[in-house]
Amino acid sequence: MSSPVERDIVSLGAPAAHAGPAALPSDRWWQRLLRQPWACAGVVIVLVAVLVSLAAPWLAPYDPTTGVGGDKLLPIGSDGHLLGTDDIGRDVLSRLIWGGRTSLLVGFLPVVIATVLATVLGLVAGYAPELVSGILMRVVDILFAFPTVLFAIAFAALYGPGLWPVVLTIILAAVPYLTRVIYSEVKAERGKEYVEASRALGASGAAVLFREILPNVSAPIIVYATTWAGGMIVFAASLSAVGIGVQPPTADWGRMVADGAKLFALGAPQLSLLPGLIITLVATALNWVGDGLRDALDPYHS
Amino acid sequence: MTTTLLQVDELRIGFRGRREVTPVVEGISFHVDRGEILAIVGESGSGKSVTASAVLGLLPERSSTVSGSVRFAGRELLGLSERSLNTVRGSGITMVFQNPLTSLDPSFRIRSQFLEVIRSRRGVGEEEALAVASRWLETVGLSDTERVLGSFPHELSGGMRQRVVIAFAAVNEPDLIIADEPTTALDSTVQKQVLDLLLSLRRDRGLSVLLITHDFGVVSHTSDRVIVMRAGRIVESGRTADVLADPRHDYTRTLVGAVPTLGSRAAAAGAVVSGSSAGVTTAGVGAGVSRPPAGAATADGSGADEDALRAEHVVKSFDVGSGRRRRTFRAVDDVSFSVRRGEVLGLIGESGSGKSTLARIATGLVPPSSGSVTVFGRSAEQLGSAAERRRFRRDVQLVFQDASSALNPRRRVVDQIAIPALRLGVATSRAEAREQALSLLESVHLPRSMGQRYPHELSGGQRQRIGIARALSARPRVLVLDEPTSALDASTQAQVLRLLHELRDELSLSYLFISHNLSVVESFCDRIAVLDSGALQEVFPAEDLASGERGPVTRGLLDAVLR
Amino acid sequence: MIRYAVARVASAVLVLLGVSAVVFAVADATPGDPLAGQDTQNMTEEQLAGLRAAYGLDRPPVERYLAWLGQFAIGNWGTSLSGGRPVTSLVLEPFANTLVLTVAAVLLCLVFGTLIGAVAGFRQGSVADRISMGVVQIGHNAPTYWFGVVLVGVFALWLGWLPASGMRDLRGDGGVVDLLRHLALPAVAASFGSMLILARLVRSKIIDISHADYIRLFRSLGISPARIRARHYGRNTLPTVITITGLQIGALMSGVLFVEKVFVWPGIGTQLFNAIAAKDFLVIQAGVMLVAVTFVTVNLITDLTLDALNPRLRTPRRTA
Amino acid sequence: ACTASTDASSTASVEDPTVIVALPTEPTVFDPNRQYSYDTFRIDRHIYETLITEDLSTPAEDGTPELVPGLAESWDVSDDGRTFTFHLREGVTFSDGTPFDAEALDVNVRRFTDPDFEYFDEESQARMSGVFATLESTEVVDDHTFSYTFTDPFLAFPRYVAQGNYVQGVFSPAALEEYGNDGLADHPVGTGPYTFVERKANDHTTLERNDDYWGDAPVAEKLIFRTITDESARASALRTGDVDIIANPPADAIDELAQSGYGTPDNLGAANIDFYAFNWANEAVQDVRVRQAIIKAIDRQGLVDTVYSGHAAVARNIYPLSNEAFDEGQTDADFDPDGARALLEEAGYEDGELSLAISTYVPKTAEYIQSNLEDVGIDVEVRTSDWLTFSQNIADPGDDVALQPMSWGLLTADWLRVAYSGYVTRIGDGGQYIDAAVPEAIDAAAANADQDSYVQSFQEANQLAIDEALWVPLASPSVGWAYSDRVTGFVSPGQNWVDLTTVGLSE
Ligand SMILES: Nc1ncnc2c1ncn2[C@@H]1O[C@H](COP(=O)(O)OP(=O)(O)OP(=O)(O)O)[C@@H](O)[C@H]1O
Ligand SMILES: Nc1ncnc2c1ncn2[C@@H]1O[C@H](COP(=O)(O)OP(=O)(O)OP(=O)(O)O)[C@@H](O)[C@H]1O
Ligand SMILES: [Mg+2]
Ligand SMILES: [Mg+2]
Repeated sequence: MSSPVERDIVSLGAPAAHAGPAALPSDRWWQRLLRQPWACAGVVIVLVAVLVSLAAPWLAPYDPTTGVGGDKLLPIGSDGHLLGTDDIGRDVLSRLIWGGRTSLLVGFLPVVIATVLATVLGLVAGYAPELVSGILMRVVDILFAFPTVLFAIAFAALYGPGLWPVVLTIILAAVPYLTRVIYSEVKAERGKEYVEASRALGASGAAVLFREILPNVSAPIIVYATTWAGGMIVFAASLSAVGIGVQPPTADWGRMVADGAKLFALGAPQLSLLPGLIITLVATALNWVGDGLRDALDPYHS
Repeated sequence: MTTTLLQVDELRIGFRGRREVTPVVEGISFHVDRGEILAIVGESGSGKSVTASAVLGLLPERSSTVSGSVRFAGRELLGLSERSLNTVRGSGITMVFQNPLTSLDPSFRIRSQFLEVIRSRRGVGEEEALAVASRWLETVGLSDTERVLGSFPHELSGGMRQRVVIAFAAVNEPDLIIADEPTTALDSTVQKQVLDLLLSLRRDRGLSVLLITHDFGVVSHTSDRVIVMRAGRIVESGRTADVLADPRHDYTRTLVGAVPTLGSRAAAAGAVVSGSSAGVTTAGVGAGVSRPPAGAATADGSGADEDALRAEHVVKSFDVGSGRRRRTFRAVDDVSFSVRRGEVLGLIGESGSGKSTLARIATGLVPPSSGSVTVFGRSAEQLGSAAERRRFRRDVQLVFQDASSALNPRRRVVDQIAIPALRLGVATSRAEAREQALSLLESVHLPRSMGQRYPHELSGGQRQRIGIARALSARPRVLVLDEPTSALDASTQAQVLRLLHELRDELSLSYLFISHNLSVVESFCDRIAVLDSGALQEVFPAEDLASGERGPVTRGLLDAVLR
Repeated sequence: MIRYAVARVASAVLVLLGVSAVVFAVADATPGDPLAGQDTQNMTEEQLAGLRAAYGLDRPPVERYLAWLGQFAIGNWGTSLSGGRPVTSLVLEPFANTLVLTVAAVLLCLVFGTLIGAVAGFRQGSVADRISMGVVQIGHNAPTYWFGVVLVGVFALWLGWLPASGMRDLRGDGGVVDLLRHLALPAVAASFGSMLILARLVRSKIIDISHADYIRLFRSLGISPARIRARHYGRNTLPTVITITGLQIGALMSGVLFVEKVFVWPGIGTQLFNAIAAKDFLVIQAGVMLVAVTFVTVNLITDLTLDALNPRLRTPRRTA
Repeated sequence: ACTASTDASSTASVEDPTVIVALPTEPTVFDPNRQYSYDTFRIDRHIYETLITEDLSTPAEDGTPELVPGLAESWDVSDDGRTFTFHLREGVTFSDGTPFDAEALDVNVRRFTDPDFEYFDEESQARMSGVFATLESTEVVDDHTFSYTFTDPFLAFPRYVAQGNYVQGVFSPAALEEYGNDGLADHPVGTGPYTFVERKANDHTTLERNDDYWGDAPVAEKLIFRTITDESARASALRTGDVDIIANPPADAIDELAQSGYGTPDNLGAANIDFYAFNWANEAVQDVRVRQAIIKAIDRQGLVDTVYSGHAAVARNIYPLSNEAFDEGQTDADFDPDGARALLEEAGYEDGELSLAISTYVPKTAEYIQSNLEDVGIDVEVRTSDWLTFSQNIADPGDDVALQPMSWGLLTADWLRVAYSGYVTRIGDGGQYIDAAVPEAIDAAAANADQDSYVQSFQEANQLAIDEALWVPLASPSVGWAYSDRVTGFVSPGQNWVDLTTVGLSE
């Protein structure tokens, strides 16, 4: 009979050969994302929207900002105006094509910036000692209690109405929300043992937060942020409807809906329906991407 | 009338990868008769837990494939709907999962969870259910039932949680209990108590048990038959006595041969230590560090400055309960000890005696309520600069008892190991860190391909070894190991222990080694400390463990060891 | 816990002070004259100066702020700049009306958001999941104003089931049923904005929980799926639900402006908006303070509840 | 479209009905000396009465509403046009029982004129100065005779007295005493056909019939005025029967409403005119050729058809249709893009060289005009803001802004003077860039004490204003109303407000 040690040597090679799913080349998150049909559809829709917006000068058949008085309110399918014209005779198709530029910018940019800011704030506040986190969260509370519209009006008054006040407003409006979501997730997470383990392994506060906890709270962040983005296209439209946002005659989906809503029951529902549907579609697509991303980053999701 | 209760035929289990299904169980068949206890032993990662889960339809639906047949009391379980399965689960079959530490809902007190379990199968009032619960907790050796019932899971020690789960499984008197390593976190006394409980249930109620274990003591004490699994297949099966006495298959022989036995310290230690290190690479760990002066390891009288780890009058108390039931509980009570450079100090004691708490304090993760801990003269609480802190972290490492919880669920295995190494400055580049991590995986007997997995895709023993590899990657000078091999089969355990031994010899590492397995403690440690209800009972050289003059606690533990 | 609660309440007062100072500063910093919007074109400079003095607008901002603070604290909220009505009569009732709408919307959001999120989480990809999520997606992503117009078009104009606007039937005596009928559409419109957020986060949480070992344990013990959902999923998603609900009360309060506009709900949003644009400081301050008190209270309750719900925070943390 | 009156005879009418009216803006304050905004006056003219009033029972088509006695049974004007003596109606009491007489009127006047008066109110003084700035003295001649004397001839005064803002509705001195200067707004007490019941901010105001009213008893028991700012919400409220009458129905919806049987009387002659005022600080428009070019470039007919959906009359001078000085023959330049281009060239602007901005709160009109102007080579940027922000900046919108939309008007010929000082003098001090003859002519007309040539002298001044292209009149819109077919007795006069005392409901 041989000694245990020798037999161990024999057995050493064996498990390696067997040990289950072998040398899986690690697939990246975006590969996992694209493997999900809904997320894929979402990516495609968002991409198309972005590309069409970028290519607007070449794609749009008419100038989106000028119309001809005589041709107003043409129905869908009119000669020369595939999707008809609006109440001052501008080509709806052209306006839709151009309209994504501001809408997408306003939907994405501030949310991205706010997400980054809020993630840092929320992580720090959730993990820092009580005093620091208390102060941080109270500052967030102040932002919170502050009416968004007041920001909007103040920015518009200071910098003139336009896109930037809206972007700033959305950032300031979104930060407290996202921060609180992340904050409470972090608080729930920080007591877990892997966090303790990472500290044992020498992780500094920042490393614990960003390398260990962040990936584990990424799901709500992604979900929350992608949900916001869609809503913000709409919010920006609401702001511009009261004169703070995008300036006419710039085409903007949100504004088209707001302006068209008045004609909704008066025989021209398409004027608000078309841009409304597009906003909904893009926002929904974004939500799909969000859900997909969430799942792609979820190690349990195969 | 057939006496077969559970009949498993040609069971195949695979996990879906991106393109292909990877088989982990490749057509196994076995059966459990009424009133029979069948033990499954086998290599870590051989598919034991997965098989158990498959029987009750508890494998993740999306990522796994199951085929073959599982018949319980004549009824096919595979393919049953969740609702039909529910009539079997709980009253027909219950299960004790391998990882008891995360099995309880963290949001509810034990009382509430227990009542739920009891009342799901019996129409009893709260009062009565509570009485039943208390009785069962006592039966599994949890005498402070009031405190246990009023605790949240995280307030209980590993062994306490494991016993709670066992009580859950048994309380509704099922026909079959599938127990996956049910006693890994238990000291020998309690282990025996629990196993005897199973035996008595079998005797009185005709209970059948499918017992998955690594512990041959448990196997021989409890089971009627045993099957041995390796690499997804059954390599041997038969009556327990036959298999143990005369193992046929090579693997079984290896396994049985690797079991350390109590009272043979010199022999066992010798066998392990003298083995060649062929096939085991320590490259990722020991490179570039010179050997310490020979003999330092076991010398008893070295000076105090040679103390690697030193605890003085350490006390830790917790506030437990709520409202009027609130009280202070001393988990660690004025403990002082030291571990010398190159020494292995074993720490034993009953479940819940404060070992894990002490381990956390020793590694500076938790500040003691009073008293102090120093590592090479430095106290964890007085670390000034970041560099100093990193140095301290490098010096002392902890292998967590709850291997699963201590792994970041969103990080691949290789990075679990590589990133801390990089952070602590052990490796200088990402590639180097990864390479070291992969070779460490090999050192703990895991294939390099494991590196690509996420923690939840591993077996219990695999996770435990990741924890060890991770702690080693820091190249610590002091290593606190909290039940590091409880989920490992004997041969893998021997492998890991030998690795630790070699490292100690090469690098003069010091270990604080916590374990319930007295034979391992005896063979691996230089000295042994015994903890009882938070207080240190005695410290003695390992050779003296089996000698007559041990205190009552130690003797109790010794007496209960299953041979 | 008690000490923590007391400290939090104290800090809430500081937050309110902070809010009032920031609001005052921002309102003051924005260019424009409170009197410009009041058809004062025909007045001479002296007349305007007289009007300004009458409102105390000629004093330096800090002085005005402190004077306001002192008066506000003792319950004297002053007289509106745009025409001399007492501020209380301008803000208290609208605020109460907004609260009514907000509470209704939050309840809707809470019930349906959680339900839909749960369906989506438990039955990922099922027809019920896709349809309910789809509806909420549309409700959320459709511009509030447009959505409101459509709701009115369908339920008030076309079907004639519900009133199109206002808070009560001015001809009737306005019982609870009347209020509910008027609440229905605006509450639905308002709740959609937040429902999606709640639904999606609940979905995400439920998927997370479904991987947990304790779910597997209770399944293995034969606890019925319904019970596991109600109890274990329920309890463990609760923190998420509470966080989001707390947040969305805030979102709803500041977001109802547009809903108030379409449904002609006599709430604080409209009032604040007008006051802000008119630079009617006292109304802005009073309105914002009321809203801020609500937010701060909600946040406080949310935080305390979350802490109470987190077992690891109930006893001193291990990682003290 | 006038179906209501015919129906009234055939169907039984509701006894003591409650009539609900939706207005587009929230009333300011029911304090006759502090209020501004005509929506406020639309409500509280039923509470407070004026000495002279307008005959609102004639529809807009019949032209400028006549002045008729109100709280004064008659009035005399001195030959120098400076003193106005009112013979007050006897036996009138305020709804709180206080008698109305010259003393009561004196309290009203002293509140905004006499700094020594106990209830003198600075704010009232400032606001009322719009009309009373040149008031020299007043006199209680006897119990029921009261006179005002102005420093200069002021023949417009009687018309002003009948109108909304800056003009006294008469309140009860007892109420002032009881509630103070600030309290009056929430406790309005007058002599009118209705009394105040309650006001809910941003929601509604309720008035109740004054049973002791001296005149004909009003039909409706209660009048409720709701604020519905959103125009489509206003239309919906009418459709669902939430309200009976709405003011300013959305132009897009008028035809549709008319088809469904709602009364939608146009009142193109109401006191309003929509026009663009120049910002005289903008260099380009200081040149009369540029101003004329802009007028020529704008297709006003197209604008009325498109933006107003036809519910407006093209405006060719600053006087609204119902103004006493309105003369159809006075027109500014015709639509003539080529002419416009030529003028621009003459002024030194090649195609595309001129760029300017429009600051506005009504983007649609601005967008329309933007495209008109771009057609003649003017590069236009439109800046939209909300009304209040917009109005803050009217006086100084920034030098690049050349045009701002205005919407206002009065029925008195004096409107020209008001417009001149409000839109030429105050916005960038435009007087320096135009022929001095214009202001001279306006001042002369205002100082004209001769009743017979008074209006004509303003028309002459107006012609000079047209030649100088002082503004861009766009449209005389219908400040319309829409009401359900149950409403009886509703008349839409050539004025921005209506008399609701005759309005009732049929079953
Ligand atoms: N979710 C999963 N995805 C992929 N592979 C898995 C998954 N779960 C388990 N495995 C693999 O299946 C094999 C069998 O695992 P199982 O847990 O049954 O091992 P075991 O015999 O219980 O081992 P141990 O004694 O270490 O607990 C292991 O190689 C493991 O890595
Ligand atoms: N956070 C806590 N709050 C309250 N009590 C705690 C807490 N952590 C540990 N305890 C208690 O302290 C005692 C010691 O726990 P510890 O985990 O150190 O035991 P152990 O010796 O490691 O047991 P085992 O062998 O079962 O792992 C137990 O009774 C446990 O219930
Ligand atoms: Mg296992
Ligand atoms: Mg332990």
